[in-house]
Amino acid sequence: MLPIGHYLFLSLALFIIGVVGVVTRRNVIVVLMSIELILNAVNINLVAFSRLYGDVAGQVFALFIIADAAAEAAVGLGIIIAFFRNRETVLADEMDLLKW
Amino acid sequence: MGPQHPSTHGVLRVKLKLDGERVIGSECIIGYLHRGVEKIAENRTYQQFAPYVDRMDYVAAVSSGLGYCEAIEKLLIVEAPPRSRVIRTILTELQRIASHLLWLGTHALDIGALTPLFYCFREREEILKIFEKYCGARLTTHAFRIGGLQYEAYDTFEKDVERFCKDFESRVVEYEDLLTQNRIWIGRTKGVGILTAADAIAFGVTGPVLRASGVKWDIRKAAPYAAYDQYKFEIPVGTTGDTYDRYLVRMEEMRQSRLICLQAIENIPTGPIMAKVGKVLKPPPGEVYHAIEAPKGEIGYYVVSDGTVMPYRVHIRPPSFINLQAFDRMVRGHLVADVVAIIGTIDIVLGEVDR
Amino acid sequence: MLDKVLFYFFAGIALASAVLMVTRRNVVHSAIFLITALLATAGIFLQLRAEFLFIVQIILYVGGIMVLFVFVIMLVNLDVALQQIQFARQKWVALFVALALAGQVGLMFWTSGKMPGQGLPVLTAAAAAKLPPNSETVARSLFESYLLPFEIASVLLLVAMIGAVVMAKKRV
Amino acid sequence: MMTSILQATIEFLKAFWAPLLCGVAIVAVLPLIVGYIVLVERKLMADMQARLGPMRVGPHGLLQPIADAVKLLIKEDIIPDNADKLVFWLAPVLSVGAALLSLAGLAIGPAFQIAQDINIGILFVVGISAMGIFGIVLGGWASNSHYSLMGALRSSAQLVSYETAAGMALVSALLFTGTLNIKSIVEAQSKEGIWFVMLAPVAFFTYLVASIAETNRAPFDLPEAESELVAGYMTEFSGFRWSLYFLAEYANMIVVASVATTLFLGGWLRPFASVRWLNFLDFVPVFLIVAVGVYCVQRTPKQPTRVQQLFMLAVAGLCFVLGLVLLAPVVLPVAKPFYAGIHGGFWFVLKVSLYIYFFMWLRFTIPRYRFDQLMRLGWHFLIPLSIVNVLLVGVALIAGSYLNLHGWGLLLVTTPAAIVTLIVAFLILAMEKEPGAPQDQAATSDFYAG
Repeated sequence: MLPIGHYLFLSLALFIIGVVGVVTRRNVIVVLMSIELILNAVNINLVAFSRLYGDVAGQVFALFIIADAAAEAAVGLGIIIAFFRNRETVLADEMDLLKW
Repeated sequence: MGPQHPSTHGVLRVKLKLDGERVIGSECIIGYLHRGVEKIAENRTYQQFAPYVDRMDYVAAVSSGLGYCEAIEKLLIVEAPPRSRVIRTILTELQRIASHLLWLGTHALDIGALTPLFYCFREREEILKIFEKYCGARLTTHAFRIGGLQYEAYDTFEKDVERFCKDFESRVVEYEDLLTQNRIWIGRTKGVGILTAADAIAFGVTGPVLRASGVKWDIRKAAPYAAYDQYKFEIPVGTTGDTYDRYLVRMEEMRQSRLICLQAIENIPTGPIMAKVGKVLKPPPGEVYHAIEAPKGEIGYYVVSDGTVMPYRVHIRPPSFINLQAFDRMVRGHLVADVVAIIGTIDIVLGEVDR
Repeated sequence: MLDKVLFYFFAGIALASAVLMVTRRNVVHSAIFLITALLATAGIFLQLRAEFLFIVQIILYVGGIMVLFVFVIMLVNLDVALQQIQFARQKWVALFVALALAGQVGLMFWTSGKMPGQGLPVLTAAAAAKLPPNSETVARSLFESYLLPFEIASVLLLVAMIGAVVMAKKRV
Repeated sequence: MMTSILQATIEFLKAFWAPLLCGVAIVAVLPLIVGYIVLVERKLMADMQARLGPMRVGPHGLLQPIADAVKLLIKEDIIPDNADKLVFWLAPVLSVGAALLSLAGLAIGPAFQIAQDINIGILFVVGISAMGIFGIVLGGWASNSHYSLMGALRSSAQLVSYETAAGMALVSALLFTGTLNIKSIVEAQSKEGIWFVMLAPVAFFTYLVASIAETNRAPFDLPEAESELVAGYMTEFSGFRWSLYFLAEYANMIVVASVATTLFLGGWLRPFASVRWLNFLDFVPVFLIVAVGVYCVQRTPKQPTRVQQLFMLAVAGLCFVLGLVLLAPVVLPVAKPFYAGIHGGFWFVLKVSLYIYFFMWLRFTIPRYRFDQLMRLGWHFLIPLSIVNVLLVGVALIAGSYLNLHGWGLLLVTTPAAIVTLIVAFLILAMEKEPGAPQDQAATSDFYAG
């Protein structure tokens, strides 16, 4: 089918775009979305290798990563809502006080 | 909710103060349909003003006409002949059923049930046919004259009314099957828009809204007019005064009106239909207040005459306008979806509110 | 032959929408592009004969998490956020991080002496037919060899649910 | 170079001509089917409300859907100012795409399945139709009017919460089949000789209620029929865009109905398929179609104009031909192999239309839920009920396997499970009653307030 390198390159590219997104964007929601993208890049690698060695463990682990991403998104968005209700802003720069 | 809102019956603007979904306060802005009827009355003769009365509560035109004519008769100290009084009672009771049918249809539609609307309008059509055969008009009938009736009852009048009353009983059962036991209907109406008896009296609310709160007050029993003293009928009374009770009270009232019509048809006395009233009416100077039980509540006429052909002052006490004042109390603490149900349950007609 | 076409198609979409997601000013647009990126990765899972993961990705990731994201974007009124500048000035930091990562992977390939092209051929299309049905194998291994992680994942989800509820409760 | 591409495309086409053909058929035929479902709905509604419904276009309004479609295409679609162009265009496309795509996974007869037996069948259909939520949310957002945004949020909240209930109900049915592949689900039902609606009645009930809520219909159609939200997320869309949403809603209805039929009502199986002496049931489809034909013929003289009479005769002719087609496999030995395909198709379509009839019937009779009641029903009642049901059905299955019961025997075990679930349901309902009067009398009784 396809040499595994293709999948590696694809997941690397997605991973880099995710990291760039996390670093450059000020809006916390977009940062969270970029983290989702990074997790997705990891998943591609896992599934590619699980198909390479024919062992399904990779896919099971990818399943766990998706579950974890769901948990992380839920709590992250909960924090954003709570923060937005108090400070009316969603930008990372203005979250500079530990306690207000 | 703007004036041309689909669910406010006519042009009523309601400003709601919301906390999220809950209503904290409300303010009704009216006057979009104000035509200055009472000012016009001051330069119209007594007979000329009669058609204006129908245009106020266009849904129950016959009963507002009856109120006006009886008030002027009281002023003229003239007694309408027994035959016209009985026919007047029959027509007013039919109008009460028609008005309640329209209320039930639109109220159910607001809450989401599509079918009752068409069933109610099918029955209402029968009643309007009878009105048309009797006095030519369906809605703003101007059926009565001061001192009696203009037209003799057409020959199949008794048979039509009897046929209508006969199959109306099964129809009411039909509506009851659709709605009364319906869990969703109960869910949407039970405990919604509660008006306690004390509040009801304090707001001066009358009609089915008052009776649903548990106050047994109906002018047809308290001060019988036309031919109501000759017939036996009871006054349905609610307990908690919520939307569900008002629904039950109005359904029961429709049944009672049907009984009155049946009793009235048996013996319509023969005799003249018009009392001795001159072409030009010059009532002696003085004032009179006469109230009757319209479908929406107590409609009162306060007429002051200064001996000339035209009344000095005519003031009309519209039941919808006063029932509307209780709206704010009922809507407090409810959700936006209930506001629609509450507007429906007070059964207001904007023509009457704004005059 | 078909696999190559499919792979390049999905990979192209994934990369394009990922780039667009990061660069868009309007958060709703970037959310939509993230959805397309996720769908493209789901396509790649399908191309790798991992149907169960394909459908889990669609139901859970796109149907669940992204709905949550779009909900929160709607709740957070965006007209205020749009005016503010969206991009931090750390453009150079980002570039440096990206170069470092690319260099690292390049190093890995260079030392192992195998260019990505010569990697082991993964699977011929014909062989795919006799593959055991994917969802059964995933389920069997999930409940046999990975039962404990499965339970821990469910506890994790429970904790996350409680946390989100407490966090978003109206502190009135 | 060119030849290899050409050769690749031919090979691609050869391998996948069947699904492509079905796909084109779905996209072309579906709007027509949806149009006629809408006509049937309006006629039914009229009939229940003592009126006639659309009669003007074509005999008995039969051409009404075509007139509607043309009207919608010609109507000028307005885009609200400073609305988000990209999202405004994307939202309806997304929601229709999700609905049509999930139709691909369904199997009408044993032969007609577009995506040939993918082994995550039912999950594929449910997953893709869950994508429809984005169409609604983004549609509400794009038309940036406050009301439609609120409507969109409400309807997607409703969709998300009822999806869990529907998912759980499906899980308890899947316990019986063991696989997700649609074709093997129906085969499992024919092997067991009993439909799963009998084995897991509570699951069927929860799925029924959840699917009504999921397609925004009947008592749960709050988001677009709410009095002050006017038309919910659809308000700003007009013309063709609006008809896309409309198409998506009805396609979703078909999807939900066919999932229920495949899983609970035995897909394309004839009722009591495996019972030998009930074989005369095979003639029922023919009888039904011929009856419709006779009715049309009997009605033709009453038609006012010549053209309408001809039209009615044509419809009657069509029914008779269809009757023949249905009769052939049962009678002629030579057409035996087609039996499963044609009859299966007929039974499947019959069950789906009965399911949709129930949707319509509900819509006309009962009033609408308020939003908080709707959510309370979803979270407090349906989801716990379906979870408990999954538990109990699992326990019943284990007990069944110990006593190695099969087919009708399983009923011995599953009925007590259903009864226990119902007891739990009443418990939940009873618990619901105590907490306080629904409307707290917040206002103090000061007469001159506000």
